[in-house]
Amino acid sequence: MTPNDLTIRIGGEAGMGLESSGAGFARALTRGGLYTFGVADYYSRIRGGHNFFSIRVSPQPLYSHVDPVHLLLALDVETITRHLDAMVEGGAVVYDAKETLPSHLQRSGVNFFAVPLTALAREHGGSDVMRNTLILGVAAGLIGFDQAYLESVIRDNFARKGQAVVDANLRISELGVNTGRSFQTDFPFRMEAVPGAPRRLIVSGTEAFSLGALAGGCRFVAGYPMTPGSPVLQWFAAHAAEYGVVTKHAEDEIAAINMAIGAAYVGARAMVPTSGGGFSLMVEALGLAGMTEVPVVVYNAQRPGPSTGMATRTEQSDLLFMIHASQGEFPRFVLAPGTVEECFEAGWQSFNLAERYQTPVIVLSDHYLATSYRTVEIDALAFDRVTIDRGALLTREELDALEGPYLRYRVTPSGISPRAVPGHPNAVWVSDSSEHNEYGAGDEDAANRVAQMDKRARKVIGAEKELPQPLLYGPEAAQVTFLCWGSTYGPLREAVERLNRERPGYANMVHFGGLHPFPREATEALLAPAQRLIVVEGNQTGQLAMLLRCHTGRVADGAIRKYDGRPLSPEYILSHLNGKV
Amino acid sequence: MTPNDLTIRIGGEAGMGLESSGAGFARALTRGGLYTFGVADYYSRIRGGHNFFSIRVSPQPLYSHVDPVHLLLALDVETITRHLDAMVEGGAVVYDAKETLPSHLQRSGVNFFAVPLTALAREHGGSDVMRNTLILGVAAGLIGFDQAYLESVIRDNFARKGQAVVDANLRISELGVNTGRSFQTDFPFRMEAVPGAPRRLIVSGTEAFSLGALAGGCRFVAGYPMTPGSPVLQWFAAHAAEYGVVTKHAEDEIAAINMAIGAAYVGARAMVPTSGGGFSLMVEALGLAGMTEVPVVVYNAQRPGPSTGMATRTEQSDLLFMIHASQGEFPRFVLAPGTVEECFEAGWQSFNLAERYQTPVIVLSDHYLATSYRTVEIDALAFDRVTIDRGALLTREELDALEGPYLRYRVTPSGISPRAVPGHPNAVWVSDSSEHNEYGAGDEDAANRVAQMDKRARKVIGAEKELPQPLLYGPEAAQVTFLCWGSTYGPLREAVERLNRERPGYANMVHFGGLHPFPREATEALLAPAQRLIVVEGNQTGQLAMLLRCHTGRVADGAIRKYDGRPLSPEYILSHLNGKV
Amino acid sequence: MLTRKDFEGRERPTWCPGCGNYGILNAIKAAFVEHQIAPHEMLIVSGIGCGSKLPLYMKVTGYHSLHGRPVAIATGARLANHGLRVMVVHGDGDAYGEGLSHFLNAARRNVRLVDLVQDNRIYGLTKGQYSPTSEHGKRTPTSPEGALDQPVQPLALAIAAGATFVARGYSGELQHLAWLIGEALQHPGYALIDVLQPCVTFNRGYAYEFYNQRVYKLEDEPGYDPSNRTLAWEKSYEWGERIPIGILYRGSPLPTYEEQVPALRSGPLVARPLEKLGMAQVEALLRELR
Amino acid sequence: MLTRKDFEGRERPTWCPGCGNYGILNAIKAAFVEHQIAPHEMLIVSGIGCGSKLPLYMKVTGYHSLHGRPVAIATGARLANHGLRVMVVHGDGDAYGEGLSHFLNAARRNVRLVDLVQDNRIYGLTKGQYSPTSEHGKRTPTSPEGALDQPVQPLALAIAAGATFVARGYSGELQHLAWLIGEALQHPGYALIDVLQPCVTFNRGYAYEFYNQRVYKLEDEPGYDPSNRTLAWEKSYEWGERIPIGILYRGSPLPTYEEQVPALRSGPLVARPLEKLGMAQVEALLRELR
Ligand SMILES: Cc1ncc(C[n+]2csc(CCOP(=O)(O)OP(=O)(O)O)c2C)c(N)n1
Ligand SMILES: Cc1ncc(C[n+]2csc(CCOP(=O)(O)OP(=O)(O)O)c2C)c(N)n1
Ligand code: SF4
Ligand code: SF4
Ligand SMILES: [Mg+2]
Ligand SMILES: [Mg+2]
Repeated sequence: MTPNDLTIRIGGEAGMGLESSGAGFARALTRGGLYTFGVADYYSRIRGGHNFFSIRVSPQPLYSHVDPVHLLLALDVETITRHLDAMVEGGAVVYDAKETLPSHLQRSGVNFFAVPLTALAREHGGSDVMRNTLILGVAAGLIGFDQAYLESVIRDNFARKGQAVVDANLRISELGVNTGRSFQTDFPFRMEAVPGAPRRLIVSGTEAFSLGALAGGCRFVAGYPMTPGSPVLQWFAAHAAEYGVVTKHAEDEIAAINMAIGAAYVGARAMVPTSGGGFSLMVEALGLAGMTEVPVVVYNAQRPGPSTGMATRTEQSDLLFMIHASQGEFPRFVLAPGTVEECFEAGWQSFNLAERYQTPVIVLSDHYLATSYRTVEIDALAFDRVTIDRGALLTREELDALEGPYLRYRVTPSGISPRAVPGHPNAVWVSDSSEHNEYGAGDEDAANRVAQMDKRARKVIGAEKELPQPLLYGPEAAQVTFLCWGSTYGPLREAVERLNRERPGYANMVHFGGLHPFPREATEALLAPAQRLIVVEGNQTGQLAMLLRCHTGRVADGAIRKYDGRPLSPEYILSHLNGKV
Repeated sequence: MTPNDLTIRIGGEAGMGLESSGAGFARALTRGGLYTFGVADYYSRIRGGHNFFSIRVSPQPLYSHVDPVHLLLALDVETITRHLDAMVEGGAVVYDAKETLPSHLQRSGVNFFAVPLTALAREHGGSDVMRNTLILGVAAGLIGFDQAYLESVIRDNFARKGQAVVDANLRISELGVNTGRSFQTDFPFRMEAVPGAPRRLIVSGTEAFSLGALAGGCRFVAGYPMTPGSPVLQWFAAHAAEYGVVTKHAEDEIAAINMAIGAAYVGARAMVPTSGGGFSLMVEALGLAGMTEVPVVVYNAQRPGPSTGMATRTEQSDLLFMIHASQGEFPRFVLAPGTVEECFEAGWQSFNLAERYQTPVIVLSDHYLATSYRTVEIDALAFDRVTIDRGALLTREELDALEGPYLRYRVTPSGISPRAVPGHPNAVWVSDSSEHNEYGAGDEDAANRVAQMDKRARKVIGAEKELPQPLLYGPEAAQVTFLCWGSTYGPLREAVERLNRERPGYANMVHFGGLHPFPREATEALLAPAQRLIVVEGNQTGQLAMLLRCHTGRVADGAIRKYDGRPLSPEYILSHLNGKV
Repeated sequence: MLTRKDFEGRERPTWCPGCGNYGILNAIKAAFVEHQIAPHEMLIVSGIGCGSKLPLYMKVTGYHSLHGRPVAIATGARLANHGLRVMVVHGDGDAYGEGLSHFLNAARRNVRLVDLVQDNRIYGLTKGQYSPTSEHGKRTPTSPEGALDQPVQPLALAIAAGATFVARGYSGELQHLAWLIGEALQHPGYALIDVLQPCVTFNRGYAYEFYNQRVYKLEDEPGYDPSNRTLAWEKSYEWGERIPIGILYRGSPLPTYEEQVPALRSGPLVARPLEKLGMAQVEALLRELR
Repeated sequence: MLTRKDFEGRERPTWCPGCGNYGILNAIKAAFVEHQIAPHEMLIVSGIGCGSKLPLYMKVTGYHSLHGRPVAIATGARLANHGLRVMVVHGDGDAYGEGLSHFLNAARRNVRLVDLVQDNRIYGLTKGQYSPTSEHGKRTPTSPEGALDQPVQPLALAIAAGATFVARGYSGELQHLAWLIGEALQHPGYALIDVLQPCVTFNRGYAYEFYNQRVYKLEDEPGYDPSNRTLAWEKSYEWGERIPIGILYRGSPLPTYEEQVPALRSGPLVARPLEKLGMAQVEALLRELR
């Protein structure tokens, strides 16, 4: 932890608006030319329960949050109780002067700055949320961050509440900054703005995926609210009128996916965002899409299960469920982006895969990836690389020229049958969810069954090459090779960096961003030189480790797993590695 | 194929009542001291489409149907068209004299006996179903089977339709027998009754499983009609009043499993019978049972998928789906009985497992196993071995003596927490489908989460030993070792026998009747001496082969798979083996 | 000029001889001819059941989908292409059992669908279990002691759910049924037609003889005013010696769901070319992230 | 003699200050005291949502189950132990959205349940999306341009589904609500209580001020006859300047589902010892297989 890399944490009760204040502060830091990584931690309740938002900030790009905290902004005493242990030497706690801290909440090496938060907020307008503005001002003052960026964000964020609110917040922010500055002598860490830095973006996994999907032509989104999947539904709802998208908050998840299938059947690029429990209700229809070869994209932002589990926390425990969900056997793709960049790509690539292979595509995210914010370069969301490839979708002209009856499920060498959508006189057919013949009509003949099963299976022979490939990060050869998938990329990447900083060439890692069909050959090639394999994943049973053994025969030498609802962190990985190596 | 082993096939259109007639004939043969194996083949329609019922009969016990046919009872010409190729040399076709057979339907080495089926049926009472009675009489006459047994079945089966119907059928049956006898010189195969044989049973997988479940204390069955699962619901409905069982045909499968969970929560042994598509809708609630530790038994009689698939046919393609269904991770058991004897055992054992481990148990059957009839010894359904073990279920006395607050989810070394059911003043608690603490109340604390996850996972450490163990059939050492699961047992067993008859000691097989938690140690021990492994299963992707590699590292040397909706047969296995060895 | 022949399917129905579904199939074809709707202008989404096989037995664009879900699929299809006519055809088990919630939601949303329910008051394809509309006490394989549920009242429920076109047809009255289908097709919004459909194999008590003696047409009923919702609601309970068929309720049309969606004002979703975002759009989107 | 204290839970509610659920919690406790129902004699099955956390905040046997499924679970519980009282407590999204079909089926089955719906006309726990009872045009995160669905009419639907006890309560009228719960508990069969529940955080338009000015009690309404089904059905649509609370419909009781199940005549299922089959039973069963 260099002084060039700070973590600021703001904590308090649910209902205090911590997340949006914290995200606003991260935005200000980003505008100030710094890189941030912001992550929220909250309970599944509307009020009460301890919530916090951590912002890591550095002049260098960041891929993960970290555990140690430099500056704790405590809106209540509970925050101090919970996070004092995480504070670094020389760190500081800012708290409300109205509280008297019990002695066990003091800690040598940590400074305590009392600020009359509630009193000042009342004085300046009354709204409790102004304490957030105030305390974040204090933070800016403490680290020596240019308050102009803070002010610009305040202006943007409070604009729709009117000039009076903006002004009040600006005033209290300034008060905070000055207060913070006055404490600087007792706080060794600084993080100044980088004035000439290029403009950057601050973006969450939810936003990145939604943007990718929109860019990729997603025009129909149906869902039912469920944390942390529904923010994608809500993102699309907010952009629907402007970008010509139909969104539907349906009566339940079953309706949502069936609506999406109906929309896709008639030719729209359609998606359902959900979380594991909602996905469970979509399982039957997933098979319908597989059988009738309807391209549909399912976005599952995982949260800890089983059942209701922990609604506002994170886990990576739905992988094998995604691969095997629904009765019978049919091809599907499972993607698991690891960064916001990859979320964006998964957004558009999933639709190309779905339409080219005429089969469902599942994008697995999780609460951590979906809700954390990261500062990235302006071109990180690569809009210019987006393509829209609708595969063997017959154009109007091709349909005009069609002779003879249209065979929706023609048996072809590739397994892919030219696809029409309803509405053309030359392509009038019925798709049957029962095993069907080339016309689409139910047919129980044994040879036909095998022909259609083989046709569908054939579609994905070799198609794992179309998925994001397993990526090696770090030196080609290393003593330890870590494996991970999805959102574990960031924390593990940082752990690998730190290991190599201490012992150059010690560790590398392979990240899976596409897991089904399993990229066997690429994996075998990447892992051939690996000496010691350790699989790091956010679940209890080791789902990637199982896939690895099943498809390559490699048995991992160790595992680092986490399933307490909190994301993996570099420190967690390193401390568990030491327990293992 | 010895003359001691005949297959008689009756074929015609849907709606002709073939299945019940065929089953009746198999019952008569059983009463006559013979062993039978009866299997139906029909379309998912109420009328039309070609249906047939095959009865294999022998003085020796049988475990499977076979492909070759000795005697074809053709109620229509289509039957001859479809099955002529399956006829053995010397076989015979009985058909309706009103038809003129086209020349391509003649075959040397096969005799054709014309009988005025329709004409005689009309003469004797008019009902078309009487053609079935007549033609089965012809069959009895041809093979020299004592008509008294046929008559006893006719009396039982038609009794509720009144004496007139019984008499008419008896008359026409006798006519058939006499006609059959008159053809005997042109038909070389005989199958006489074994008069002094012990009484035996003729039983389907559906019946065996239902009986086992009832014997095991199943008192609540909720379901929604779906072939081939609902026959279990209907069996229970028919026996409900007599045996004190509540059955509920619910509004959908979601309601069905949630009702069962509600019933189990208050202390009843509860089950949901379904098929894959219905199971897909139960996935969310399965996780609820896992999380809240409610014992519930799910019976899935598989049919070909994906989606509606082939409603009246067979497949073994839901295995991995069963193991991974529902978001998050929780313990469960998956059983896959292979014979009616094992169906019976799975019936009661599943409830003991569910209650002892307080977790859902899935019993996987399939259309073939559920609907085929087999003659077994009178004690094959081992009622005397049934036990009812409710596990750590607190008795009234134990609850009376309880001190302090009741901890429904107490963290114990075994992971099993003493369970109460609602209704006692000393055990008042709320079970939460969110992660909960020992009281059952939602709790998001990280340490609590891990404690409860580990507690649940701990329940099944070593519990694979409680499952039906993988069973070796055949010599200890062999050149080829086959692996299979579920209903493939019968056909594969016969294939192994035949191989060893030709080349003694050539083949053996291992059958899995319990697949999750995977019996790793037992499998490794059994397979250690195996030279060449071939996995035989009724699916496309090789699901057992995947499990095998994943859990033991063993890669099968070959695979024999079938997914055309028809069951594996000994001949299919042998011919595909020759293609492979 | 379209004729019956234009709707001839490739396959012959496999329904039992005498099944009420033949009449429904013929009525649908007749309505399409009458209203000159070509096979490719119509999407029939069906569920799973005997009756749901209907689109396979005529020439039409169709989707033989999942048990209980055709209404949701049809809703999605309409929202993505409201230039296409969409009809749902399914059994009573499909519509009022597994699919009950979708049916009521389509009604309150007023998605423009003709929802034709083949109400044989039994599960046909799975061989005769009682259905949501089976009468109390009905003995079937899942209710050998008699069904204990009171039957669903689909017409009353549809009205309570907000449907503005609620009708009952009878497959033994082909012309009348064809007329009803035509009216429903012209109704701007969700239209339910519950069709009394004899299942001659599994529900012999409700065969043609039963209905022929009882059904009467509301159009012939002096003074019956289908625009009176309370009257319609009461009428929907009439079942016994007299069974009404015809349009029970026709409320003043409400805007359809599709009409109200901002993104659909400029035409069907699928009619717009699927293009990459423009520079200005990308700029605007990125601005939100700064 | 049970008192309020006997229902004190281990945990304090985490609802927002001012949330209507506090009133409902208090009314439930008051009703249990009034009718002397001990915590172990009642099973409260709840769904998922803010309000569904209720059983966790009092002393009672409970099951905080799945979103939309508590009615099905409660039905199973009643069928397996009709010696136990069973109540369902859940939100409007749970009851009329995800769980719509189970609600209507419980009504037509007449399972003896008190079904209390915390109708805040919004999804609380997931932070303010529109719910099945939200008004047309409501702007929320999933309907930024205004909701396009017409709201579900739960009372009308319950009546149409065959419920014989249909009531509306208001969490701001604690004593009245407690009385309603008591009446519902005594009703032999399915009883719906839709409770107007202010969500002070996500649905400020329907706060106490809104309801306090509008609600009136049907009991005080001269001439209102809750046994008249048509009247009740019409009344269920009244919503505006005046909003009725009280018992809208109380039909003559029908036999409960549980009463009609042959296997339950001799007492609750779980009360019978779970024993192996006797020799004679085995013999009888094997006879079917010969
Ligand atoms: C999810 C699911 N559950 C059950 C089934 C089995 N199933 C097929 S058709 C049917 C009911 C048929 O009844 P109905 O909808 O009234 O149609 P009918 O056959 O009477 O025309 C059922 C339960 C299924 N295909 N899918
Ligand atoms: C299957 C499923 N879908 C979605 C969710 C997410 N979810 C939790 S509560 C809720 C809705 C809450 O609304 P309501 O039922 O009205 O209860 P309230 O919070 O308003 O009391 C939803 C959609 C879930 N838990 N399970
Ligand atoms: S079973 Fe009934 S509904 Fe099905 S085809 Fe036959 S008559 Fe028609
Ligand atoms: S969000 Fe609304 S319903 Fe939920 S606790 Fe707060 S006020 Fe109550
Ligand atoms: Mg029906
Ligand atoms: Mg609500």
